[in-house]
Amino acid sequence: MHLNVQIQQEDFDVADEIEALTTDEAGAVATFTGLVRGGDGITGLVIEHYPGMTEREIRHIAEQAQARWTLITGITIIHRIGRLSVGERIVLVAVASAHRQSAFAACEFLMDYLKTRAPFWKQEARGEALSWVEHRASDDAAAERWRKP
Amino acid sequence: MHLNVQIQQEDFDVADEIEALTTDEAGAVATFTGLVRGGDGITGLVIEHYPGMTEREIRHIAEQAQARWTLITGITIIHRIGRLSVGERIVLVAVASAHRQSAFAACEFLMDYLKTRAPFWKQEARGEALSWVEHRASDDAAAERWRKP
Amino acid sequence: MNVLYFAWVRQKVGRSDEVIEHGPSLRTVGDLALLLASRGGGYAEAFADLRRLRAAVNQHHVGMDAPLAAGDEVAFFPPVTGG
Amino acid sequence: MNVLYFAWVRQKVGRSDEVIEHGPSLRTVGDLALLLASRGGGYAEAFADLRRLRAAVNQHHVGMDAPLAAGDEVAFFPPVTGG
Repeated sequence: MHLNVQIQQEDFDVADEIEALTTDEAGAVATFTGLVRGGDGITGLVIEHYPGMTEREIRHIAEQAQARWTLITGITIIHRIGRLSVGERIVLVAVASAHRQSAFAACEFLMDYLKTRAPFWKQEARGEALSWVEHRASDDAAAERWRKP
Repeated sequence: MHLNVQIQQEDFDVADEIEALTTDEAGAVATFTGLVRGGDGITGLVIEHYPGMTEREIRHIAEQAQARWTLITGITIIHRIGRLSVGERIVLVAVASAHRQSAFAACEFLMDYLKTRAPFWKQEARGEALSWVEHRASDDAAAERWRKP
Repeated sequence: MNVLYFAWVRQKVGRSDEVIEHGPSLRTVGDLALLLASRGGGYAEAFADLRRLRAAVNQHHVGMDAPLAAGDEVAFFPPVTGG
Repeated sequence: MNVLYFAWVRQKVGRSDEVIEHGPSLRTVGDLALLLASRGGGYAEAFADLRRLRAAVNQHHVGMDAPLAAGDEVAFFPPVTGG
């Protein structure tokens, strides 16, 4: 299986990533793009991570997805770090599969686990003021439902 | 809400479509891209549709999604028609929303309904030979689960 | 009424559309399907098993028991296979 | 052991990493956290409530009861907020 994990400051192009991911066996590609959302005075985000552990955790999560949905032919996960403005892309999860159900399910699974396992931390910027984003219990609940048989 | 429905022969660019769809209120974009899958001697597809009814049905499906997931800020649905080769894009469903759960759910809902309600018909091409694709009962079952309360 | 055919229904009847006059014997979509089947040839083949067919009236999915009126646009086609 | 701090833990302790010698009193991650809390100042603040903290040993998520050994890479951080 094609697996591409990248932690980077640079932006990415979703179309290019889908292109790189797909083969003739892929009938379906599901993607998720996370964006810096405005509102509440927010002007941007600052994201830090734990180099080394981040890549390791994400690869581990991707291997779990592959074991669970064997029709998957490729996974790309890109997470940006550093300072991002409102409207900028933060994260991309793209899953190619033979059929759509597994592409959707794995994409959602990967996002839920990324939110609860991958060592990233966000600060919200309101002009010069920075404040740490609190972990959301709803994200734990979202990840937890994949444990059910 | 931004709603863009297109039936066309021409290809599309997923990154451009996501760009056009997103606003500062969107924190999440889920997309589904359907591709012509190879294997079993297949060299391509020929897709026909019912002009007028197709657009009407797709708009109706999109309105249902919007009523169901009120956090949705935009929906783009593009379906290609005519002759397509293995590896080419067939369909794009893109949903922008404030949060990821509604983006994922609506994207999957739209694909399930597109498969069972939108008047498109596919022929598989194996070189010069064409054969009609049979409707799959599993697609009906996938659409049916959204009726549950 | 304007009657449209799609996919293999179109191929079997050998045309994509035709005009059929509405009359008292054509109360429902099913009545029209039976009339078309009675023409024999490709029509009989296309309309042999109505469970394999789907219909729309004025671009809305309907069952075979849906009523017909003069001026309706009626379409017959196989179950859809898009997406 | 190499000890790493991230996010507000790093800010409160005022550094991103330091070397702490492993010894018999540091049986678990929780023992190390208590040692750090006992330093007072920003350390005491960061390690005041261990339920707010998460830890990793050698880049794997662990609980506070995870054992420590010489040469381990130990990290303390808040619950993650990526994605």
